Amino acid sequence: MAILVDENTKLLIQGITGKNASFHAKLMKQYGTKILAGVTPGKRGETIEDIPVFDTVFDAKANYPEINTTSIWVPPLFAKDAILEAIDANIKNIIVITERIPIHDMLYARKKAIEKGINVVGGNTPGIISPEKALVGMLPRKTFRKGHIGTVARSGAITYYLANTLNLAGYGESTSVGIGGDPILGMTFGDILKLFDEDPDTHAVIMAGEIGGVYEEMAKETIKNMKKPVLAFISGRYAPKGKRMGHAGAIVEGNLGTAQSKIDALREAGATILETFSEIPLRLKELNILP
Amino acid sequence: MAILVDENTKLLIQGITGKNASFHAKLMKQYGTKILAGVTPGKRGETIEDIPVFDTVFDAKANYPEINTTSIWVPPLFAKDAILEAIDANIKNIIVITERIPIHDMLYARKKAIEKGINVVGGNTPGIISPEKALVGMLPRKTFRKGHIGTVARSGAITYYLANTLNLAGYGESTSVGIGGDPILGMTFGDILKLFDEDPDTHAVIMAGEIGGVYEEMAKETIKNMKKPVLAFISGRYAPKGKRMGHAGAIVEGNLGTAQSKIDALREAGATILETFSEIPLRLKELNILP
Amino acid sequence: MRLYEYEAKALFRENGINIPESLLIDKNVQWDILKTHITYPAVVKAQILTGKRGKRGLIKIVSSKEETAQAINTLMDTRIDGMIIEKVLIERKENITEEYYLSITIDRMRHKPVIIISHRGGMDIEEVNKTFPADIYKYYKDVGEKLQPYEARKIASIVNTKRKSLLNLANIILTLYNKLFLKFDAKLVEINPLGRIENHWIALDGKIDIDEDGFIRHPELKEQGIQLRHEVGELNEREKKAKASGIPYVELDGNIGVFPGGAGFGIASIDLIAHYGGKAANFMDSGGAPTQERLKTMLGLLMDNPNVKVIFGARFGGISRCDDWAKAVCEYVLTNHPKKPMIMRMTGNMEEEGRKIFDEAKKQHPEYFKHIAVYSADKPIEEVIKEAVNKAKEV
Amino acid sequence: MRLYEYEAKALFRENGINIPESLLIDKNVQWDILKTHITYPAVVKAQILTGKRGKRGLIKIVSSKEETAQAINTLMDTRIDGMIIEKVLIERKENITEEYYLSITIDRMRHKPVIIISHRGGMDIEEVNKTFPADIYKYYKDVGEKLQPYEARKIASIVNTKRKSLLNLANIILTLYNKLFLKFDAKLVEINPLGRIENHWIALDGKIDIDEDGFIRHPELKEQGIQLRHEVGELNEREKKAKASGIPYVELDGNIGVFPGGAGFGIASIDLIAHYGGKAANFMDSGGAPTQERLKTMLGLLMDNPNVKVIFGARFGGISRCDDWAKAVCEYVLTNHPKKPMIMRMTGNMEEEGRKIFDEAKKQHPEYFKHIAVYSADKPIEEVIKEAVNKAKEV
Repeated sequence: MAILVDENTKLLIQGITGKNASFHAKLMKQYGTKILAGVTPGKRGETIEDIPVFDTVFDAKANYPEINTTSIWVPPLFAKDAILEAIDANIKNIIVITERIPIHDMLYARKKAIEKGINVVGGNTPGIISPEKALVGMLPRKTFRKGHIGTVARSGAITYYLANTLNLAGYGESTSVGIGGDPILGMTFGDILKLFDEDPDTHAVIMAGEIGGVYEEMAKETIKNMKKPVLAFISGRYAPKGKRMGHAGAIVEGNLGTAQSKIDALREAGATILETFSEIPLRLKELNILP
Repeated sequence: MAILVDENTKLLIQGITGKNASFHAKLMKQYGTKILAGVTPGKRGETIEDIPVFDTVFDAKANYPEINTTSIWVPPLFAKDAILEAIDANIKNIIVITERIPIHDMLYARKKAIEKGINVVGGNTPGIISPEKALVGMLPRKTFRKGHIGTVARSGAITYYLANTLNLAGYGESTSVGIGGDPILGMTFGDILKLFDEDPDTHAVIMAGEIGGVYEEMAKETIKNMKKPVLAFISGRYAPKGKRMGHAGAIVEGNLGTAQSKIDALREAGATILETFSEIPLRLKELNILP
Repeated sequence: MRLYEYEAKALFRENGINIPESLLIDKNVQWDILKTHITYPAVVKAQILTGKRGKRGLIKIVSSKEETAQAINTLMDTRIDGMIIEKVLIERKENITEEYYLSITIDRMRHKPVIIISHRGGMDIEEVNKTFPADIYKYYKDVGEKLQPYEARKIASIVNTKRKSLLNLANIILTLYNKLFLKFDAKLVEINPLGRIENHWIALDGKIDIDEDGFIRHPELKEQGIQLRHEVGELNEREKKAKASGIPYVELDGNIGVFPGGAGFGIASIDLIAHYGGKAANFMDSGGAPTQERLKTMLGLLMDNPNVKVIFGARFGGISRCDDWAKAVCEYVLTNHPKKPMIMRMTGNMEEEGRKIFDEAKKQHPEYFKHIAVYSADKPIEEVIKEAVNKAKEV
Repeated sequence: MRLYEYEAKALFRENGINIPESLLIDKNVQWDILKTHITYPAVVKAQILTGKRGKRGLIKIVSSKEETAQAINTLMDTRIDGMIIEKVLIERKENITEEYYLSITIDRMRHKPVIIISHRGGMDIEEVNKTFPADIYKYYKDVGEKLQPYEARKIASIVNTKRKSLLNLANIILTLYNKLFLKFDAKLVEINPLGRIENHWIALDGKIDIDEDGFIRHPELKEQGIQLRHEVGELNEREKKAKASGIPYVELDGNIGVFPGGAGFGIASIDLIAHYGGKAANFMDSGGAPTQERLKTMLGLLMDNPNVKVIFGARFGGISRCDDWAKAVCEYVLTNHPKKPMIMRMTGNMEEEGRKIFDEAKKQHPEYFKHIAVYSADKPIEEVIKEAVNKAKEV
């Protein structure tokens, strides 16, 4: 088992004719991800890496009804529309690579997704990998190795360093999820942690957050109720101070958003707080999680 | 029993400070309708016929939580907002006296009402009366007499003539409902007929429609499934011909909307077709419905 | 209220939808303009709110200044369905590859907007609907939401197999829905034919029907010279007077003047008069709670109509009160001393007060009320109608 | 991106919200204008993107031309939080009956817009939130829907007990939500204080924060002279250069130059350097898939910074490929022959190709690569950081 993507993933690529999308389509395919179709409006009939291109998600789905996952690579001002199209076509997992999607757009898209019970990951996610099963996105495939640690991080590079650190110590990943770096995300830490908690192949979860936003703090209740141990790495303790959203932000969010508020919340929830990558194997062993 | 309004009706009047609303507030009160409050934004603290006036429906409901019905008398371009306010305050029956509400506005308001399971009657309804129980709207109270015939009509005056005709022959009404004369309505014939079919005090129903629109034809399936007899009066057989909604109208609605299409549909559903008011008592007797 | 083709097309152009190069001509045309401004062949189209202009010879193809002038002369000032052609539109004739049909209207059964599209556009779309129903695609849209670009692409891709023009067609659908249909309270927006020229699309005709009840909130339409209008054919003097007063009034070919309450009973009373062997002279609607001025104008229209022999009147007081009605009728009678018999009935809200007003006026001037009967609730409405029908046969 | 007070107020005025009579002054002011155009007493307000201007003496009340000139002289060109005051706003001082607080922002936990209102407006609203939390009312609104007028009236009526100004206040709330917050991709719209003068309301201050990622779709803002801006304090030469190239770059007080991949690891590496006893000299973000030009500019910034003794670099190739990165670094080295030690690590997508590029360049010019180490996945990242920290101590 794994979460979100696995050997049963049948992938669509929205925006497939773009430079990054077509390059990573090739890498994903090489990894073994089953890519059935791509979409770029007006490019029906073309192929990219032998993948057929359609005008609309509906066309693609009509031709490949087994599509159950899509990845979105369109420019930021078109991302909302692409997500809505995938939701309307009832694709259960939507992985949004596009970065810098306007906040109001993403709020609307995530609302529609939740109404229909659809998983949206991102925007600005490097993707998701379940090693030896499927890779969706642009994570460096060689970095990840099959195993029993679930990881979830906001930053792409940190997702890679976590895997790299785990692998050097003999561990591997059940699934590594980049939840994305945009200010408003589809699934948040709590949503992913719940999936890991239910996944029999995952024995422990490492989450990596950073200053800004409230998604780390929001995971508190989920972690309290989890059966599996959670290790948390929060970066930004020494970062230059960010700006706040005026008085309104303070009224709505209080003092959330700092590295300390995140560390406090996660520690209180029972997570093991990490200060470095290199201590991860030690902490896992303390928790009796072996490779 | 009765439908929609009865002795348990606790009424709010939206737009109470208007000329017609305040005049009919007095008449309704004289009839015995329990009017708890009125709303006109900016007029909080005033009274009309000893009825307290509030700024918002929420204020009124906070002070009189037992309000279960509202009537709307505001100008047409404010009607949508007034209906939405009543829906948001969860008032179960909304009777819209206002006429000439823009079509797009009414489509939106009725959708929101249906989503929340709220009854909207009108726009452009003369109101609803359950004789000796309650009157909401501006129907002439003396015209109606308690009895066992339910009536539902698009035109105000025809509602009155139906009652007048019934009463002269010794019959009376369980409830008389004006569904309204606007092109888009909240509840349609079918909705009201269902309520009458479930009302033990109603022995037969008279519906009065007219050329234009499709609400008479839409009642066909309901009538087929009813336990109680339905008599139907359709006017407009000799009326000047109306215009159609272009080709699009023909594609969507086919030949619906004429007096003949309505008469055919209702006859096929099993309704007794009336040509005059004066034959009503004869037809009722043929159906074994006695006063 | 329907817009003229040239008005609809101006809205299209403003919103980025292609229309043919054109010239709008009215009576004050400088003929010189025809020489300099027109590319031939061209199409001369009567601007009139009626359908099937092609079949009725109201659209003419011309290829010279002389033919254009002749076409304009033939069309201008012609009466069609009681309307007069006051303007013609001259357009460059486009070389169309294909003709599509595209419209947005409201499905009153589903209570939803519907976008209708077909690659079989042109004059006979209703025929296509019967013979090739599968070639007409309908997309239903939830109320209160803008059309999303992906929906427009979906609709466009279903009918359009020429992939390069997909995005252009989708943009037209999006514009029509969000910037015209939703924005302007439209009941109908239609382009038929929507022409394709290679990868471009062009609106060769345009129909827009605005909800009269929403018109007032669109000052931008008024700024473009589009006035609130009620669709009517050619009007006689009385109909014009009624229109000026905002009274729905249509003359029919009978002799019983109908002075009813609302529109609903107005329509029913025409049927009932027919049922009892008579013929109504008009349809009329007082509207809810009419002013006394309005009621007097309504009565005056019937008195002025020489075909009217008898007046049948009915007031069932609801929102419109009997006392107001009685006051208006009495004042009219006392001022104008009408000779035509008036068979009427009055009951409902404020009936007693109304009755008193009649009694008072009659007591003062019984001579003016000799031909006037005002029955009450105890006389069934159909008895009153029968009496009017019989009286009309006598006169 | 925050707007200046005068920019926010111009948007208010355009949308029918009252603001005080005012005059915007910049360095080129003609002093004569102060005599003719100002009603005294007046308020002179520094236009600068920082809070608590009142407490910091950046708002001055004046009652004569002389005082005004003096206030302008004091404020203009002053440096605050690293920013320079380049404009001041002179406003008529209004006689306010009451001060309210009104704002709209996004609740990132509920993922919904929230309207916040209080009758206790003024400078200390955060204090009010702590001491009188019941006096701050929050109205959550569903995403994707316009605020309906009744909702605005509900919000207004909850805080406002003076009934005559209810509709005016509701209109301001409606305008703020539908015509500013929703329309312009705002993250924050705030009026504090919102003054009441009898039955009228007036915006005495205005804060608008636009989502940078949505800014491009609002050409109307650009037409008003509002430029895309990133909030930064006073910049040194290198920071200015970074800003001009669109590179997020902030200098810190350490000596280890950080040349990272994305922002996330950039932040983490500052922490890790601190953890191992070093101090980072900067924060920097390459962005996803940076161009080689951008990478070379980034390296140049660190080389130019005299505080930087050692460079710590890391590339974990994802969307950003190792080969592109290697090419950029090698070209920079071959062109500029940098002397500072570079302790780096490269792994991920296209690592082999990247490795070849380094090997090739080093083979050709080993002399330029003497101080440069490029480790791979087999050396943990923290070992690389430790090495950089130790190297910095040596230098």
